[in-house]
Amino acid sequence: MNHIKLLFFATIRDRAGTKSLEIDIPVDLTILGLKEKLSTDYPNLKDSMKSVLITINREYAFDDAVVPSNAEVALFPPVSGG
Amino acid sequence: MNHIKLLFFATIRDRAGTKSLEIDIPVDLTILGLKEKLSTDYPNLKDSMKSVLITINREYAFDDAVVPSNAEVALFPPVSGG
Amino acid sequence: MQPSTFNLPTIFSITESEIDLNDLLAKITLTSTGAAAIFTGMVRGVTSRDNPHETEFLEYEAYIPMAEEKMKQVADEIRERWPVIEGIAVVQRIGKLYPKTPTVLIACTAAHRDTGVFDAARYGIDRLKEIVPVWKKEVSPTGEFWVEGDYTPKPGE
Amino acid sequence: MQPSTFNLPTIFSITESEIDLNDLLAKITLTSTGAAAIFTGMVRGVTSRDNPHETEFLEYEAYIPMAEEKMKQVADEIRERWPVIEGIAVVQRIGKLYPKTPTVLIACTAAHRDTGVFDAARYGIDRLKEIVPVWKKEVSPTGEFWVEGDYTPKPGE
Repeated sequence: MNHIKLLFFATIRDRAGTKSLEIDIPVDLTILGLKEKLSTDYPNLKDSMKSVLITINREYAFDDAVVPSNAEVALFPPVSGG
Repeated sequence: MNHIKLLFFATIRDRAGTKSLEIDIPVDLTILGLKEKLSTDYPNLKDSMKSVLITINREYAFDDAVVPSNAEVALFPPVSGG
Repeated sequence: MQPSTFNLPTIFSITESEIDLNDLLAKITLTSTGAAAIFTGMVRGVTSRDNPHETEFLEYEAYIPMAEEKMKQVADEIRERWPVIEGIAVVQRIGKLYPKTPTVLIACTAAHRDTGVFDAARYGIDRLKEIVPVWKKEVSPTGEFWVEGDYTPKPGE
Repeated sequence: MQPSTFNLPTIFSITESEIDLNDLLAKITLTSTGAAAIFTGMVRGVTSRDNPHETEFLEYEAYIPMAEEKMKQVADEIRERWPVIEGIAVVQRIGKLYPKTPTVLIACTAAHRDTGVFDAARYGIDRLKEIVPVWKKEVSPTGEFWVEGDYTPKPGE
């Protein structure tokens, strides 16, 4: 298993009910797999997984990216700064 | 005769050697006529009359405009602010 | 004689403090600088377009370390597209911000104004609103809601 | 709901004092304002383009009452072309000004940034350099000369 840190922002944080979480994931789990796992483990997050943006170590990551060990993975809605 | 006030700026002022001048001009003198008069009366200004900008009462004025009595007439080179 | 990118000032920050335009402009002005284009965004108390509403305040949050990295990326993209740009400042203020308060600033300087300096600033604010991880929650007399953007970054962004 | 021109802030001035961007921006920010585009020009100590040279300082002078009327005209022209513009500031500093000093500012505000607010500011500085009676004399280590513009206003301008 790989240990990773999850960070939640904006609407996703509201639904997760927490700012961050440390979890263990299978080696070679992809972003797509992570989304499926989170939808199962945290049903509140399921609806958010469609439009969520995900970053691995502060770079945007996409469905087929593999999540490395000790990664900082952030989940958030499309940005709205300015 | 009409009494008018002349104002000089930038290069034109340097050549005129003064910031302002009060003069009398014939009634119905045009801007073109004024340029000719100044070229004659103040030879230092002659070369400047080709590219000079002239305003009457703070509005740009052109060769065939008649200079009214008590006008404030300014003479200056193309502007270079900013 | 284009100054080398080596020592050109690039400022990027997420801050809870007031945005000081005078100070930021001075920091990105070189001896060779003759023009600056600056964009600032402010909190609107009254919005008329699209979904008309009133705003009591906005609450901004950021994924700070990533936001600063992405601001640096926006600056790099500006320099790639407009190599004549001399200084760049990208600042996002976060926290609870009331109407009329400047919330964001993008400023670009160059030797002359006809060098793309306006386009560079415009590009900067557009990109910031696409890729820099900052969000705002609107609080109005009738409730609160998160504003969501509509851009999905592509791989490599 | 476009605010009426009646009480929209328009600032225009010739000044010998420092240009305070923070203050000017605050003065042209309305409750409905969400975006500002600001241009500033600075004295270059080193110029590379066209006629490369160094500048010790610039000495600005203005035909003050006319300059203020023409700045008002520039603002009116902006409002005619971009009716969504909310506030406008046009400021020219005069006197002896050293490299890196902001000498001129044009700022336009609007509800949103995609309303032409950048183009309006660009138009404003271009017009100021055409019709507002201000001149500058360059003083360099090797001598001094008046900078001359190249625009001849047309009747009605």
